[in-house]
Amino acid sequence: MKTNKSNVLQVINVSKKYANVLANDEVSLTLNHAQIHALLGENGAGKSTLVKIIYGLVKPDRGKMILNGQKYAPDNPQKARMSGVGMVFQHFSLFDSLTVAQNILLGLDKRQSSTSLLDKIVQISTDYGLALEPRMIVGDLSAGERQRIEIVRCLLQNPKLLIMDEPTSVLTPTEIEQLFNTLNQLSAQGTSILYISHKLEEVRKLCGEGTILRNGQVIKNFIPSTTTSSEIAELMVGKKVQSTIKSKSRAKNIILNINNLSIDSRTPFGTNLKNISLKVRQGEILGIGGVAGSGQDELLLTLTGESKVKKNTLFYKNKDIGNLNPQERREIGFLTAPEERLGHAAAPEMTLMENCLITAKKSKNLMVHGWINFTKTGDFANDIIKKFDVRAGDNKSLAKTLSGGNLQKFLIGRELSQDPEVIIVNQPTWGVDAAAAQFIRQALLNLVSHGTAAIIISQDLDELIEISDRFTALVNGSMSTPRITTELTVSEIGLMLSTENAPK
Amino acid sequence: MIKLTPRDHQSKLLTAITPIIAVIFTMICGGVLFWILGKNPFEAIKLIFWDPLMSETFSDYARPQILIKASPLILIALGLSIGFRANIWNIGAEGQFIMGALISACIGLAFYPLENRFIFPLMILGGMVGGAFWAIIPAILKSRFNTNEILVSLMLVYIAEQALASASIGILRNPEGSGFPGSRNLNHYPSTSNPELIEGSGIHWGVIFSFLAIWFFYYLLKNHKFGFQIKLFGDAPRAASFAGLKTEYIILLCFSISGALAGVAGMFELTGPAGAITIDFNVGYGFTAIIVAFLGRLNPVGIFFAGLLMALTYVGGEISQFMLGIPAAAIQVFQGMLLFFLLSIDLIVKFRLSFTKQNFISRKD
Amino acid sequence: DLKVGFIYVNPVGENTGWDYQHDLGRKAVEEAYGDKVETSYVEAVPEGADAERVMTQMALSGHDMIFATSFGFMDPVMNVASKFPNVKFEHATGYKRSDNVATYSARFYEGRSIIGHIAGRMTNTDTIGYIASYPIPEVIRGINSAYLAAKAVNPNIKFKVVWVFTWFDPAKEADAASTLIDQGADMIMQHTDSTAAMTIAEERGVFAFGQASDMKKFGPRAQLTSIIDDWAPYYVERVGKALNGTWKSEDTWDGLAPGMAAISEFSKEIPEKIRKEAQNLHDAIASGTIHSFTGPINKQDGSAWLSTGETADDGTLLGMNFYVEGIEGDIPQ
Amino acid sequence: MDFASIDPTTIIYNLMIAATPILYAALGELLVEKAGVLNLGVEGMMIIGAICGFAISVETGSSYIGFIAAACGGAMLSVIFAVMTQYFLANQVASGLALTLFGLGLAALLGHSYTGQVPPQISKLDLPILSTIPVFGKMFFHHDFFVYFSLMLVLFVWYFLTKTRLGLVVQAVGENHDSAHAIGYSVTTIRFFSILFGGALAGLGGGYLSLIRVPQWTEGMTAGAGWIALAIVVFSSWRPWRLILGAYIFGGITILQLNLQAIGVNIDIALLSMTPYAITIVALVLMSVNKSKKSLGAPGSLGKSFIKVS
Ligand SMILES: Nc1ncnc2c1ncn2[C@@H]1O[C@H](COP(=O)(O)OP(=O)(O)OP(=O)(O)O)[C@@H](O)[C@H]1O
Ligand SMILES: Nc1ncnc2c1ncn2[C@@H]1O[C@H](COP(=O)(O)OP(=O)(O)OP(=O)(O)O)[C@@H](O)[C@H]1O
Ligand SMILES: [Mg+2]
Ligand SMILES: [Mg+2]
Repeated sequence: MKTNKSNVLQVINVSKKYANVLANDEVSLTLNHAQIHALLGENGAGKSTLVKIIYGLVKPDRGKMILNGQKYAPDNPQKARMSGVGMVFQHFSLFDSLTVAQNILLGLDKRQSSTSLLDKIVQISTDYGLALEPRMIVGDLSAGERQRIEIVRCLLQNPKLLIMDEPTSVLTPTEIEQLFNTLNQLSAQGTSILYISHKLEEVRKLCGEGTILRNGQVIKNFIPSTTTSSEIAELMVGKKVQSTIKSKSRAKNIILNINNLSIDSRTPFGTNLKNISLKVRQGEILGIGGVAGSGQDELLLTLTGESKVKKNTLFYKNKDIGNLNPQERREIGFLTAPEERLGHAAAPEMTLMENCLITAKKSKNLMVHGWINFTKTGDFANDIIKKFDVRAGDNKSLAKTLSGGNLQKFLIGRELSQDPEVIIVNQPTWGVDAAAAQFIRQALLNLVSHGTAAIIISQDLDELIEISDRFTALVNGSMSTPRITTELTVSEIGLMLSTENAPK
Repeated sequence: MIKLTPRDHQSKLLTAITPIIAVIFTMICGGVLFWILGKNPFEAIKLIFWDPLMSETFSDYARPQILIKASPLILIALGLSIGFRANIWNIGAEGQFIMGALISACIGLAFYPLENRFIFPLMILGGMVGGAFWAIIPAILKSRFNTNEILVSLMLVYIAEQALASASIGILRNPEGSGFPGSRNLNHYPSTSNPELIEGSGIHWGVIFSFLAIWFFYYLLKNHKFGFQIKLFGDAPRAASFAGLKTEYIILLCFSISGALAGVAGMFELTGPAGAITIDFNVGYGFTAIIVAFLGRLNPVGIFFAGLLMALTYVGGEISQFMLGIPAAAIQVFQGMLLFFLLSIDLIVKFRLSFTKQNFISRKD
Repeated sequence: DLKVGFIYVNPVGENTGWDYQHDLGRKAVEEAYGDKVETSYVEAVPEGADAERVMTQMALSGHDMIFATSFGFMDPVMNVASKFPNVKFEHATGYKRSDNVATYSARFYEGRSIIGHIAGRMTNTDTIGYIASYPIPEVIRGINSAYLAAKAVNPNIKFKVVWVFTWFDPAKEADAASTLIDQGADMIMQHTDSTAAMTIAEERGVFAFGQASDMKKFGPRAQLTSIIDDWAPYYVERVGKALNGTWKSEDTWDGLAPGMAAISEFSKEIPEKIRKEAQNLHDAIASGTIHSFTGPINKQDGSAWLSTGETADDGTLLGMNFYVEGIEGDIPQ
Repeated sequence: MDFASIDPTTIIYNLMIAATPILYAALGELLVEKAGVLNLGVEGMMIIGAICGFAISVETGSSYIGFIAAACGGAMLSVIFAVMTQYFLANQVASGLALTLFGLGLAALLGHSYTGQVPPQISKLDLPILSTIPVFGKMFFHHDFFVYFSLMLVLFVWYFLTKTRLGLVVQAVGENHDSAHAIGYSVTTIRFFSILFGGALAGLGGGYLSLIRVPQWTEGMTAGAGWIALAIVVFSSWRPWRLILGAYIFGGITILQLNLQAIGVNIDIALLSMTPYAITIVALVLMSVNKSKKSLGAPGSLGKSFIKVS
C-alpha cells in the first residue's frame, strides 16, 4: 500500500554527530521513483555519512526514514539490502585476495549455488555492458573493473534504490560513458539512484534532480540541468569559486630527462614500465593521462626514488640521479607527491607537524644533527595551514582526522613550500571538492610560473587539459610522445589513451 | 549499546589511574581464587602487594630485590617495544638473552683467572653482540626473503636453549665442578663479577644500565629522528620509504637494538644474580618482557613501572607461597588475571565510551 | 618451635617425581615432630637468583632450617648461608659445604645395579632401552651401573641410550620410549622425571623400571620395580638433630643400606628365581659386600679403570664422565 | 651403526601419533588466523584441553566424552581471549601470551588431584581391509579414531574455507575487516566464534596428548607443543593441506632424531635436538624466497584490532 508511487525514500530530519563534528544536521531529502538524484557538497559536508545511514552502516542520532511508504530503520547493510537498497562505496569494499565471483557472493544475501551465480554474473555483465571475468583475482584488476564488481554486486539484488558514492573519481572517460549508460538504463527500468560526485559537469549531464549539503545541512534542492556549474559550486562552498588563471607558459631549459626507462613492478598486481622517454622543461607542466593501473604508481615510485632504476635512465640537470634515494633527491630540489594520501604521502596516526618531517626535514632545517626542532616544525606546519587554507584543528591534529581535500591541500602545501625545482604530483585532486581542487591547481600553476617544472599524473582529463602545457598518455606501461595540449583535439586524446594504439 | 569514540588526546589522569583500577579488579578476582583454595584472601593479597614493599620483615630486603628482578624485564621490554612500535615482531628475546649470556660467559671465562678491569666492559659488549647476533638472523631472513620474523625468532629460542645445555655440559663446564653441568661462578671471579654496588640497595650494573636505557630511549624516542623514524615505519611503512628510509635498515636496527638489550640483560643476569651458566639459566624473562612491553604501552616510562609491577608479583608471590602455602600455579593464575585486566582496561584510555539509548528512529512501532 | 623451609625446583605434583619425593620427606617431618616444627615450601623456584631470594626471604621470616633440594641451588645456598649463620641449610646433591651448610645425596646407582640385573636376566631381545636426560655424572653413573649389572648376567646385552636433553617433557619421553621399543628394546629404563615412558611401556607390552617414585599406577603390569628416592628418614633425623642441638654440617651419601635409595616391591612378573637373586644383590650391596663398580672394569675406549677386585672411589664416581667398556655410542659433550 | 634397524613403518606410525596434537592445535589456529586474529595462547588452551579431557574421561570412564570436554575446555579458555581482543580491543600478542600463562597455572590447579590417574584406554581402529594391507596397513590404518578425525577435520576446514559461504565470510573478515564490515558482516561475532573454534581444536590437541599420546596427566605436559603449532600454521602458508605436511614433517624429524640416536649415529646430540627447529626455519625461508606477501597467503588484517566506530 504505497501512498505515493513516485516517492521512494524520504529522509526526515536525520542528525548524526561524531566526536566533534555534526556530520548531518536535520537533513531531509526525498528521492523519487526512477530518478537519478545528485548529492553534492564540499569534502566533509556529510554526504557519505548520510548515505551510510541510509545503507544501515551508521546509526543516526535522531530522525527517521520512510522507504516505499514504510518506516525504515536498517540495523545493518543486510537489512538495507533486503529492503531493496544497494550501495557502491567511495572506498571499495572488496577483498583483494578473493576472486570476482567470491567478492560478489559476499555481497549477496540469498543463498546462491556458485554455478548459477556465475551464470547470473555473466548475464548481468552483458545486459549492462559491465565486462567481468568472474574467476579473476580482484587484486589483479583495475579500478574501473573493481567498481564494476561493486555495481554488479548491487544489481544482482535488483535494488529499488542504488547509492553511488563518488563512482567516477577513478574511471576513464570511456568507463564513465559506460557507467552513465548503465545508470540511465537502470533508471529507465525504475530504479532510483542517489549519486554523489564532485564533478559538476557530469552531474549536470546525468542527474534529474539534486541536493546540496554544506556543513551537514541541506542548503538547497535544485534541478541540475538548469543550474550552471559555477552556480552549483557557489552553493556548495558558500562563496564564489574562481576558475584557474594560467599565466603564459615560458618553458626554458630541459631540467629533467627520462631516457628509455624500463622497470618491473614490485607489487604482485602491478604494471611494468616499458621504454619510457620524456623531457621536461623549467616552467612547464607536463600532463600524463591514462587509465588507472597503466603504470602511474610504478612511474611515480621510480621518480620518488623508492624504486631503483638502471644507470643512464634518469637525468636531472644533466646529472644521473637514478641511484639517489627519495631524501637525497629532495635535497637537490626534486620533489614528489604520491597519489595515496594516507599511508604513503602522510602517516595517518601522526600529527600534521610530524608529517612535515617526512619530506621537509632537510630543506626547512627542521632537524639539527638528528634532533627535532619542534618550534620550527610547528611554525612550518602552521605556515602551510595558513597559506593553503587547510581546515584542521591545529598543527597537532592527526593526519587521519582531516578530510581528503584538506589533507591534500596540506600535503601539496608541504611540497610547494619547499621551493622545488621539479615537482611530480600523482592525482592532485582525487576525491577533492571543487573549491579545493581549484585551489590546488592554481597553486601548481603559480609555482610553475616561477620557473619550476611539473609533471602532473592524473586520470581526470579535464584537469590535465585545463592546466598542462604538454600532454602525454600512459597506456599499459608505455608512453606516447608528448604533444602541446592546446593543439590536441578530444578525439586525438581519446586515441592516445586507447589500448589498441599502445605499443605492445 | 556501548559506543566507542577515539580520544584525540590521551588523558594523563586516566593513563595513571587505569592500572590502579585493574589491580583492584585483580585483587577481587584473585581474592576469590585464594578463598576457593581455602586461603585467607586478605592475607594473601597483603602478602603479595603490601609485604614486599612495606612490611617490617621483608621490605628492607624485598624492595631492592624488586629492582633486581625488574631490571632484566625492563631492559628486554624496552628493546622489544622499539620494534613493536615499528610493527616488527621479535618474540625471541629469550633466545637473545641466552646468547648474550653465553657469549659474555665465553669472553669472561677465556680470561680466567686474569685480573683486569677491562674484562667486565668487554663482556658487556659481548653480551650485546651475542644478543644482537642472534636477533639479526630473523632480521636478515625477513629483509632478504620476507620470512616471518615471529616464527624464526621463536624457533631460535629453542635452538639457543639447546646451545645453552650443550655449553653447560661442554665447553663452559666448570673444570673444578666435579663434572657437574654448569660453568664457573662468575660472581666469584672479581673481573667478571657484577656485585651489588651499594649494600642493601639492590643496585648492580644491570639496574643502572636499565635506568640509563630507559632515560636514553625516552629522550631519543621523543626528540630524535630515530624515534620519529620508528613511529613512521610502524604507522605507515610506505610513507617511511617515501621519506627515504630503507625497510631493511629499520628491520635490522630494531632487531639489533632489541637483541642487544636482551643480550646485555642476559650478561648482567649471568654475572650478577644468577652467577653461572647452567642448563636452566633462562627463566622466561624474554617472554614475560613481551607482556611488560605492552603493559607499559610501549612507552619507556610505562615499561619501567610495568616491570616493577611484574617483579612485585613475583617477589610477593613467593612470600605468599611459604607464608600461606599458596601453590605456585595459583600465583600464575593470579598474574594471568592481572594481565587480562591491565590489557583490557586500556580501552578506556584509548576511547571514550558512551552508552547510547536506543531511541533514534522508531524500531518496532 | 622450629621453622623448616623447603624449596623445590619444579612444581611438587601429586604422585611422582623428584620434588614430590622431597615433599613426602617434608610431610614425614611434620608427622614426626607435630607441633614442635612448622614447615613451609616454595615450588617451581628457578635455580639462580630466584632461589637466593626465596631462601633469603625464608630466613628473614624466621625459618631456622632450609632444605634446598636441587643441585642448581648450590651457589645460592652458599650465598644465603653466609648471610644467615644461624640458619641451618641442607643442600641436596651438591658438593659445597660450610659451617651451616650440609649436603646429602643418595647412591641411586646402587639401585641401578639391581634393575640392571633384573633387566639382563629377563630381556628376550638382549636390548635395553635407556632414556637419559643430560650427560652429567649422575646419569652416566646410572647407565654404567645398570650396564655392568646386566652384562654380568647376560654377556650379549646391548644398551640403547637416547638423550632427550630435558628432565621433563612427557611427549618427548613417550616418543623416546616408543622409539626404543621399536628398535627392539623390551626393557625400558629412564633417568627423566615424567611417567610417560612407563605408560608407553604398559601400552606396548614391554617392561620398564620406574624412577624416583613408585610408578606402578602408570604401568601396573609394565613396572618391574622402581628406584625410589626416600628422603623421609634423613629429613626426620636431621630436623631431630636441629631440635636437640646436635646438628652439624656433614656430607651424607647414602644408598640402599639406610634406604635413601630404595627399591620398590618387585613385580610378580619377575620370575621367583630372579626376584630372589635381585633381593640377594640388594642385600649384598646394602651390607657392603658387593660394590656396584668392582673391577676388572675398562673404560669404553678400552683403557683400564679398575683392576680385579678394586672398587671405585667416590671421587671418580661423583665426577664420572665416561662409559664403561661395552656400551656403544658417545656421551654428548 | 645399524640403519637397517630403523623401520620406516614404525617411524611413520609413530610420527602420525606425535604429529596429531600439533595438527589439531594448528588447524584451529589456522582458522583463527584466517579470520584475522593472531592468538598466541595456543599452549595455554592446549594444556587446559589436556586436563579437562583427562579429568572428565577419568570421571566418566569414556575417552570420547573426555575429548568433548577437552574441546569445551579449550574453547572456554579462548573466550577470555576473545572478549579481551574483540570487545576490549586489547593487543593480541600480549593477550595471547597472558592466556598461556593463565592457562598453564589454571591447568595445574585443576589437575592437582589427577596426577597419577590412568585414563580409559582408547582402542585402535583397525580399519577393515585397509589395515591388513602389508606395510601400509600398519603405517596408516592401525590408528585410533582421533588420528583419522584430525585428518577429517583438515578436510572439513578446507571444505569450509573454500566451498562454503560462511567460510568465505571468515576469509573476507580476515582479509579486510573494514570492507567486511561495510558490506554488513559482524567482524566481531565472526572472529569471536573463530577464536572459540580455534580454542576447541587446541583443546582437542591437548586432549590427544593427555589421553592418547602420553597418556597421563602431568603439569606442564604440553612442553611447547602450542608454539610449534603456531609455527606450522605459517609453514603451511595458511593452507589446510599443507598443515598435515608441516605437522608430519615436524613429528617425523623428532621421531627420526630419536631413532638415529638409538642406533648410535655419531652426530652431536645437541645438534640433533635442534634439528626440528632448525629445519622449520629452513623450510620457512625456502617457502618465502622469491614470493610476495600475497602468495604467502597471510590474511590482510592478521593481528589487527577491528575498531568499530559507530
Ligand atoms: N567515523 C568518523 N568519526 C569521526 N568523524 C567522522 C567520521 N566519519 C566522518 N566524520 C566527519 O564527519 C564529517 C562528514 O564526513 P563525510 O564522510 O560524510 O563527508 P563527505 O561529504 O562524504 O566528504 P568527501 O567529499 O570528502 O567524501 C567530516 O567532518 C568527517 O571528518
Ligand atoms: N646506519 C645506516 N645504515 C644503512 N642505511 C642508513 C643508515 N643510516 C641512515 N640510512 C639510510 O640513509 C638514508 C638517509 O637517512 P637519514 O634519516 O639519516 O637522512 P639524512 O638525510 O641523513 O637526515 P639527517 O640530516 O637528519 O641525518 C635513509 O635511506 C636511511 O635508510
Ligand atoms: Mg564522502
Ligand atoms: Mg644523516
